[in-house]
Amino acid sequence: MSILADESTRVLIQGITGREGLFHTEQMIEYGTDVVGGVTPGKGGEWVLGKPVFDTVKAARESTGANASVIYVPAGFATDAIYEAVDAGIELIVCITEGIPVMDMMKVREQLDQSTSRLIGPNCPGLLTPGEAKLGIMPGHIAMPGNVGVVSRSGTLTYEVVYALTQKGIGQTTCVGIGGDPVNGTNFIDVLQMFEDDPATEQVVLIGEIGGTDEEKAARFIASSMTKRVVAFIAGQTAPPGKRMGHAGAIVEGGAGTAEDKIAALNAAGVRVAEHPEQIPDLLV
Amino acid sequence: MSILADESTRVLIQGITGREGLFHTEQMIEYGTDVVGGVTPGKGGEWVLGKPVFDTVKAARESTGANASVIYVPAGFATDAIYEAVDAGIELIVCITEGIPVMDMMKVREQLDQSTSRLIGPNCPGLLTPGEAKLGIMPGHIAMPGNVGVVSRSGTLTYEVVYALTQKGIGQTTCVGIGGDPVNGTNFIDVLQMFEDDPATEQVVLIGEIGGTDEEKAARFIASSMTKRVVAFIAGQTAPPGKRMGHAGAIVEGGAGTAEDKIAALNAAGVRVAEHPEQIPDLLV
Amino acid sequence: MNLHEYQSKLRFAEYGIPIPKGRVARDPQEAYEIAKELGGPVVVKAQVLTGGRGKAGGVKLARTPEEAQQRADEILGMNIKDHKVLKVLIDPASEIRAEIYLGVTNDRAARKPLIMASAEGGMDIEEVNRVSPEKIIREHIDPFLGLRDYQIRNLAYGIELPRELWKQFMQIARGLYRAYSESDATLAEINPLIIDGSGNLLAVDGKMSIDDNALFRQPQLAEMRDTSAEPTAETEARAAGLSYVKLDGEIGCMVNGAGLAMATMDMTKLFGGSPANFLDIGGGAKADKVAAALRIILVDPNVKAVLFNIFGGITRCDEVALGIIEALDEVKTGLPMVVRLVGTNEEEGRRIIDEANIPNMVGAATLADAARKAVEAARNVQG
Amino acid sequence: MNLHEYQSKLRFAEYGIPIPKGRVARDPQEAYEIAKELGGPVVVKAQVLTGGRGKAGGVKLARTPEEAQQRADEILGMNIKDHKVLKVLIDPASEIRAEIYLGVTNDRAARKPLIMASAEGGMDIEEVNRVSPEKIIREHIDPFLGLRDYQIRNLAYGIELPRELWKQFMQIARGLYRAYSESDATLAEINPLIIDGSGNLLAVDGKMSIDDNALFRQPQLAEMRDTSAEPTAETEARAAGLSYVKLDGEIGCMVNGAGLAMATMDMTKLFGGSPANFLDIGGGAKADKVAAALRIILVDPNVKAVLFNIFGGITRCDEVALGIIEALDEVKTGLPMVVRLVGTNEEEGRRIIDEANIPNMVGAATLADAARKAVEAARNVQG
Repeated sequence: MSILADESTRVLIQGITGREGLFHTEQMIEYGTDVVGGVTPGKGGEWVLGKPVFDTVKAARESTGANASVIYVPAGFATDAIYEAVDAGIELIVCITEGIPVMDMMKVREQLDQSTSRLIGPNCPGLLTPGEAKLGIMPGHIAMPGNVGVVSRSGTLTYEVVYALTQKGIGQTTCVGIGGDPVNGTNFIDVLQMFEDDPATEQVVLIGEIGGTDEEKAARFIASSMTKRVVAFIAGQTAPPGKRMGHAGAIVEGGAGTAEDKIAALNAAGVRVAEHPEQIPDLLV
Repeated sequence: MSILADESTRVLIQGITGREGLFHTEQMIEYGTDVVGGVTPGKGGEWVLGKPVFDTVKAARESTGANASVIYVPAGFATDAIYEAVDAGIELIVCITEGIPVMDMMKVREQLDQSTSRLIGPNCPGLLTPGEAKLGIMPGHIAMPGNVGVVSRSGTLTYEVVYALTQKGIGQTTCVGIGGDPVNGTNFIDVLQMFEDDPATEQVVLIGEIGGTDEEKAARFIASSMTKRVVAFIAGQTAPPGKRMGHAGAIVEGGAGTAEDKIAALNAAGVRVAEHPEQIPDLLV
Repeated sequence: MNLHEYQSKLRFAEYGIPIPKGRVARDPQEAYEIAKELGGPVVVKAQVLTGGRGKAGGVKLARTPEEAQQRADEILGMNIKDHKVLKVLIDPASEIRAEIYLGVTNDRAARKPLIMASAEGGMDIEEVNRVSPEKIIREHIDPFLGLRDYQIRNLAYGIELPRELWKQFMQIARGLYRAYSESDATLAEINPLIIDGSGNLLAVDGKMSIDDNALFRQPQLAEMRDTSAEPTAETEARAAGLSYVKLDGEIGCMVNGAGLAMATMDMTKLFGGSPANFLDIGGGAKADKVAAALRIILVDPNVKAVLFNIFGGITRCDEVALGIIEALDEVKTGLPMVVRLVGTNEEEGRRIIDEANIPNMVGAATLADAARKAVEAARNVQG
Repeated sequence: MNLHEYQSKLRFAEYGIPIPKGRVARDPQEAYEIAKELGGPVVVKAQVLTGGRGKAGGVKLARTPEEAQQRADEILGMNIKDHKVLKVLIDPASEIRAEIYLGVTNDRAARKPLIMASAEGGMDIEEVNRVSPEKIIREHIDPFLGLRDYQIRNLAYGIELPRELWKQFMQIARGLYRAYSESDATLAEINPLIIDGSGNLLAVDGKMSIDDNALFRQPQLAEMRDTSAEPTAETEARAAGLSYVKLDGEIGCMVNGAGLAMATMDMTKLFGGSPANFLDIGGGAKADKVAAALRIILVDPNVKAVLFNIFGGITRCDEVALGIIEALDEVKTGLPMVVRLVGTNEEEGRRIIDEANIPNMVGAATLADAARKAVEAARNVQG
């Protein structure tokens, strides 16, 4: 069992003929993901890596029955790609692209909330259900099937943690990178709820970092609504204070956002917080 | 019983100090409507017709517990007034103002659909629950309490019909003018459903006119979902064909929109259609 | 408010849509000069605010400047569906390899703008819609997001547009939607959008309708209104804030509210008469507005009787009554008049009419009564 | 990207917000001339991209041009929180009857822009928020609808703004939101917005931060970036597409990904060392980017050891390895280096490093191992 995606997920690649899209599609296929096709406007009818390319997501979905898509298109086109996937009724959209302006994402989010699609990202490594499917850019070989769910705001730090788990023989149900942008499609709480509901997930690892208040909110959620053990790590204890100008940010977020605050909130919720990523396996039972 | 509003409805007037607002507020109060206050930016703290004036709907709602509002502000400010009422959580908003651009109303409608507010209008006479409350500009004395629900796209034609009913001793539960603009807050079907659900309403009068396809849709709804008798009148049998340019309108609406089409659709749904407004009472049992 | 073809196309051009390099002529000589300047064959196109001009002979090909002059002479002054042709557009004639339809309008049922495209554009597009609606590709537009590029690609894909034209098509569709939304249009249509002899897209015909409610914030467009070809009465009515349409009957109608006005017209027909006009004085009409309305009605020589049907809501019967009296002071008429006043301040209104004691004016209690009296009175005048 | 006070205020002025008629001086003489031109007392304000300049003595009143010159001389060249003052703004001094706070920012929790106002503006606004948060009136803005007039009235009402200032306040708030949204800002703040001696509103201080992700479509704002007061390394890093912040420690860190970079820094601390910098080479970094990053790290004289921690996803370990080798060809160094490469193409990456056979470079398998080795190596260099 797993959350979000498994071996039956039929995956479309938006931007399949681009450099990154092509490279990672190959890796996804190699991993065993059921990639059913790709979309690159103007290249419909071509074939890439043995998969059909379509001009539009709508046409691709009609032909392939895709129910998930991974977006590798450049920032300037990424919001359009998200809207296109939503409009075509794709259930799970994973947006790898980084560099989308925050105002654009606020608008995307408003639209998403009225749709039946779920967006992971943007600016995220995607997700990985070990042994079943890889939607995004996480290196597949660092993970192994098991019963720990992983959710993270970071990219490469997620790999570090997953790798550390695997090294110690602790497998994962699903590893989810939700992305580090201020506004994204799916947050900690959404994923924690999915892990709570997933019978195969027995424990959860949460990887946060300084900034924002998502970890604090996650801590409150864990205290109120989770029965499963959660172990966490927060990056940024030695980071210099941000060069924030003006008062608005401080007013909105209060004093929160430091590693100390987040760790305190998590501890208060009964979450054990690791001192460094490689210590996480030791805190799991 | 009635739909939408009754003697317990606490009504706010947006634009209470304007010429039209003042005139009709006085009539509403005279009719017995529970007008609890008004809003005119910059005139908060004043009193008009014995009612307090507020600067904002939010402040007015907090002070008065209003759950409905009637908007009499000019077209250039009307959408802002609607958004303000929605934001303040007003449950029933009646917008009398005419002349709101259709693009603005399309946006209002998108927002409304995500809120818990109901909008009647714009460009409508409002609604009247005889003997209980009058939200808008319908002349009160032409109506009397009874068991017929009236819903209409027209303004003055509604009065004509209600007057004809009253003359024949046929009273009304509630008379609702939904307004004649291409995009409005509440349509025939919404109101028909309310009448169907209202135990006090025994029969319904529907007053339509040429243009659009709302009457055709209402006919389908009546056939599929209504148990109560509906009698209708459609204005515009002698109207000249519109000066529509281009083909887009014809493509979107097909051949529909004429009085003949609408009457045929209603007849097919078992609705008796009057030849003229004053004939309507004869068709009711 | 409708724009002429040439106005619509100039607007489109501002948004980067390619249009033919034509110009408008007001007389045959001007047509000759434009054709000469353009060189090669031209199309002479009547500029009228109505459809069906092609079938009425309002669009003609001319191979030489002389021929253009002659065609312009034939077309100028034509009467197409009651619209007099006062201007012709002289456009260079294009070789047409394919005719595409592309239009944006507001879909009131969906409460969203809708963009539509078809590979089978041209005059028979409505027939295409009837016979094979699947050949018209439709995309609803979120009014907040606007037209997105992927939607344009859905259209291009759906109409099987040759790949090499996608880029041009993207630019044209984006431009068309911007022209539509920034003009507060209710329609912006290119039909046909042709693939021309050089294999490029070209908007050879264009139509725009502007939302009258939005003209207050579109002053540049409001100024484009062409009243020269419109009946004087309609222009006057608009200036007075009235909604007026001339018809062929003999009963002049003055009513408040469009629905009631139509019902009143229907009623005259039901009693064997025929309405001379649609006239809605709107809500809250004051005396001066009523006076203007009466003046406009009485100008029509067909009118044999006048029917006032006022049901007061925002409009107050006393003000309407004062308006009628005032107007009759200025515009003397011996025609029979039937007045029905009901609703807000009706007693006061009736009192004003009664006290004025106008010999050729009678009151009526119901709409049926009023219509019957008006039809009878008109019949007596005619007889 | 943060804008200076004077840049923010000029931007605000473009949106109809009243600002003082001051100008920027780069030397005391210029300050003298501006003050003379303005006449009357002036404020000399350090233009630095950091907060707390007031408490640091970067804002001073001057009654005469001579005094302005002297104050400018004192402030120019000051070091405020590591920012050197290279410009001062000379603004006419205003009589202050009241200080209002007005700011727009994006509230990431609500995923919407948020506008806030308070009657108790000025330097202590954060304290106001802590002690009496109800004194800050907040309105969330729908990103599609934008700031609506009624919301501005809610603010004006909430802060009990005198009625006669509502109209000015409406214009200023509308302008501020437009400046915010049309600039792709993440912050647009007026603090204080004063009621001046003549009873009018005036924006005497202003701050804007621009979303770095949106600079590609804000070329005019991107050009406003002031790199003159910023460490050269940071400017260079940005030009190379790297994210770099100088710190005080001795372990130079090169990492892919911000989270991993912070975790790596935390790790050096945990093993008794201290990071010399934050450096994220981003996703998919190529050899030239890695080389630039290495060059930037080695320029810092405090660096005693370099720690490479690369976990390949989009970034490929082989390309990073090539980058390291290339950079070491250009920038010779005898400093100890610890390299850890894991993830995409890690074997190939390790092979490239091994084959290059660099004497002062060691590999590491885990992050803990890498950090421990780097801290030890740095300690040996220092010893």
